[in-house]
Amino acid sequence: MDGIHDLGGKPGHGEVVVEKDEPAFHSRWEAAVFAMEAAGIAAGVWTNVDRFRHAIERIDPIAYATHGYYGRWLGGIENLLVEAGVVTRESIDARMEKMGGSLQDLVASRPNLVPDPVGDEPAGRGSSRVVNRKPKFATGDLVMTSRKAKSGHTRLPAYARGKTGAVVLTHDAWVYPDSNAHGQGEDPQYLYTVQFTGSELWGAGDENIKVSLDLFEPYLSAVDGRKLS
Amino acid sequence: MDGIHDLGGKPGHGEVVVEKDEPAFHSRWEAAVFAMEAAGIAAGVWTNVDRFRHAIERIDPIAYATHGYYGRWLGGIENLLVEAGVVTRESIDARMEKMGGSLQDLVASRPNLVPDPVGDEPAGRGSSRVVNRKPKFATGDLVMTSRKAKSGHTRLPAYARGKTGAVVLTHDAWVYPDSNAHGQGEDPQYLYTVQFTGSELWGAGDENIKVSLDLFEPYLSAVDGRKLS
Amino acid sequence: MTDHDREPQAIRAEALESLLIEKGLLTADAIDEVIVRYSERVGPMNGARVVARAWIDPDFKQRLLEDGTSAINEFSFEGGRIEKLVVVENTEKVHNAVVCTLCSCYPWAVLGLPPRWYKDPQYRSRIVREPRTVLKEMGLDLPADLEIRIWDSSAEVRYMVLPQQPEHSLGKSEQELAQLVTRNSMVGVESL
Amino acid sequence: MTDHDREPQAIRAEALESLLIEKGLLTADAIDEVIVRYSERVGPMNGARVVARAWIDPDFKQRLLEDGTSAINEFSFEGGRIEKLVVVENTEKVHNAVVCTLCSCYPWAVLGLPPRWYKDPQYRSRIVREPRTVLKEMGLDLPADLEIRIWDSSAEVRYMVLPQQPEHSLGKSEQELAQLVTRNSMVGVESL
Repeated sequence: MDGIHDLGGKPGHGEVVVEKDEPAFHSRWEAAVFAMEAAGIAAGVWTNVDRFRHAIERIDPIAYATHGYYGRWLGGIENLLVEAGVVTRESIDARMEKMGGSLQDLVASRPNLVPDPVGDEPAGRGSSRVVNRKPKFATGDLVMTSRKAKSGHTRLPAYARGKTGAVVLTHDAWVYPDSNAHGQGEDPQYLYTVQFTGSELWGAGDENIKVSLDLFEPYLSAVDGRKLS
Repeated sequence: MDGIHDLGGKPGHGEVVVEKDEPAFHSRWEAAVFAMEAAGIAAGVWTNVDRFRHAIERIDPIAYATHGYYGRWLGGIENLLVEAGVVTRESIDARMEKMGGSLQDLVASRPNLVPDPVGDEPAGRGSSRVVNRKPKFATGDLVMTSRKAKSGHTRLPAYARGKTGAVVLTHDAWVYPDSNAHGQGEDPQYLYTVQFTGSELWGAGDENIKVSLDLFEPYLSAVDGRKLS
Repeated sequence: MTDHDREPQAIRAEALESLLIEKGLLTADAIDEVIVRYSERVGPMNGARVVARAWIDPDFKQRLLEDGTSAINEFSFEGGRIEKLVVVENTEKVHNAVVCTLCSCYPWAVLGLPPRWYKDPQYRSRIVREPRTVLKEMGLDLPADLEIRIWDSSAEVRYMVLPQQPEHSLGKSEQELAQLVTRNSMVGVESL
Repeated sequence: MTDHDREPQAIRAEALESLLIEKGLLTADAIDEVIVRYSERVGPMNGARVVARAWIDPDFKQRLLEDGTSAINEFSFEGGRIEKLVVVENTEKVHNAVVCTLCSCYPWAVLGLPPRWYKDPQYRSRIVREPRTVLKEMGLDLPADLEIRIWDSSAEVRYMVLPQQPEHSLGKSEQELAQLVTRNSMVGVESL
């Protein structure tokens, strides 16, 4: 999804701000949001991390940019809880007003009116799965990434679309986020770490920069069967 | 530039909020910012609208999303005034604090340390220019837009990159924003209104939607010399 | 006009204003003039006059659709100069709407300053992707077989929509008709 | 821990917390447990122990670089499970740094919760495009001929940097060495 979360290479964000002696949580509510995520998983409200990540991507873009990390989580959790029918938007609004909050404040969540199907239970622990086919690529292969923008969840960032790189690490088949996030099944796919030169990604510039990403097989196509020189 | 200003088709922005009986300006400061733009042009601080638009695109992305239209203008104007050496960032900061403002507030401007060259005076009024060559395309021609993301100012939005459309209107040669915004000359280019189907831009969907954009000749390449059927 | 004292951009704008006034680059009069011009003299009433004349004068309408820039010179409008105006006509088969996804280009000389929603991310992001839904949310529910054409103002060409004349208004005078024409109908988010 | 009472997200979080507690989906104890776990038990000290051992034990270092996931099982760390850990080694010729541009993936089990800057737009947007400049701004000025490798954690693989051992620390004990290793050096934005 070409959302505001897809930040790689986006201009204008200024200098990194480092906080001295940063605590694990800045306020109790941040820890509460952290605990809600685990509680939602434990209660079976959301069944996988891909669905959770996509729920965060779907919050209001201005809230994404301004509410901080746990504010973004809160928006994602609210999306999932409302879509699952565990709480209603109205009940949160009412409770918030009772506690002195103002509904003029930007609310991050944007629950879908027609939520994605819940999907099956995970077929195993973690993301790695055994599949009955061989990987298409091997270490050293040159590959080209897909040019296509997807409207749903994906782990191919915009900055790495339509680019040529080399496979530097191979992995097992893993649950495919593009399917799993939408309750359309795990559809496991082989995963590769693909390395790109900075100039391939950003045009001429510093030749001494490499960027690698972990990319699923469906994102990749072979480049004339060539190997990395 | 793949900045936050390039909003076409970006997800998650929610319903349009219409204000009833909206005044021309909501506060005096909005009109003051409006007047500053004209004053800057009159004083020769910025010489063209392309430079001004790019100055707005270069402000802090979070400010872009949250400071409103005149807040964005203010950031762009501050970029240009500081880059031209008319005022310093420090003098604005000092004045703002004296007037009760807090420097904790997000400041929108992001002046370039090495500003673009000022460029020549405009070669004429407005944007239209006479050039000594013929246009490459005519009404009815099918054209494909460039796939390339530019790092500077451009008027080809991301959603219309790498798409095929038909020329529906032709125009004179106009000052080329991609060059003019950076003080690299007017480099006039023929302009075309190109119409795309919704499904070409967004994938299968409503077949009864057409979107057209005004695109400069360098953004376009011929599609096998084919004409619109 | 209320003062939003808490907007940090307000204070920064005032700080910059006072510096520019000291430098002789800006005057308080210039600011007042902007307010008066766009509150009173330049606004959608200019576009409404154009539309009303097109409704009653078929020759003018033809000139307007063929070359909007020249046609509006038959009026003497003040305000932002329009390099090229293209007027697009709503019909039984086609509905038009205008946007500028990259910034907020708008035909100031005929419609005045754009409303806030035209400049906000919601309209700019969505009208090119899901125009039927956005128009419906804004109160304009168009039949599925009506073609929607969105004009994204990405260079100096400016677009104005010529709305369909409502049947109940047939026979009215040009001046009366102009009263009926709303700004939103000339942007294409309303029918009359 | 201060309470940022004015953050609207704080009040909304508290509203949702109270609703979930009423529904039996959340307990105040679970929240306290999260605070204690990540403030006291899970943090960058885990990663520092891994680095210190790699510095003094060449066989462990080899196992770590070949299969980080198995190698850290030789410790018994609590906290977020790591599906696959890849440890990348800084050398005289290569400097590594880690990011997650799409969200904020981070190796919790070895480094604890990520710092705010790792999750903010500044680092996520810029480190893949202009790493040398960003690292310099953060205090790490690398020679132009040193290759920089950025690892964008876009699936469940997690990355940790094995920093170079500082010369002055040769001969120290594993425990002493672990004290020297900072979180930032294991993300790759600091040298030791």
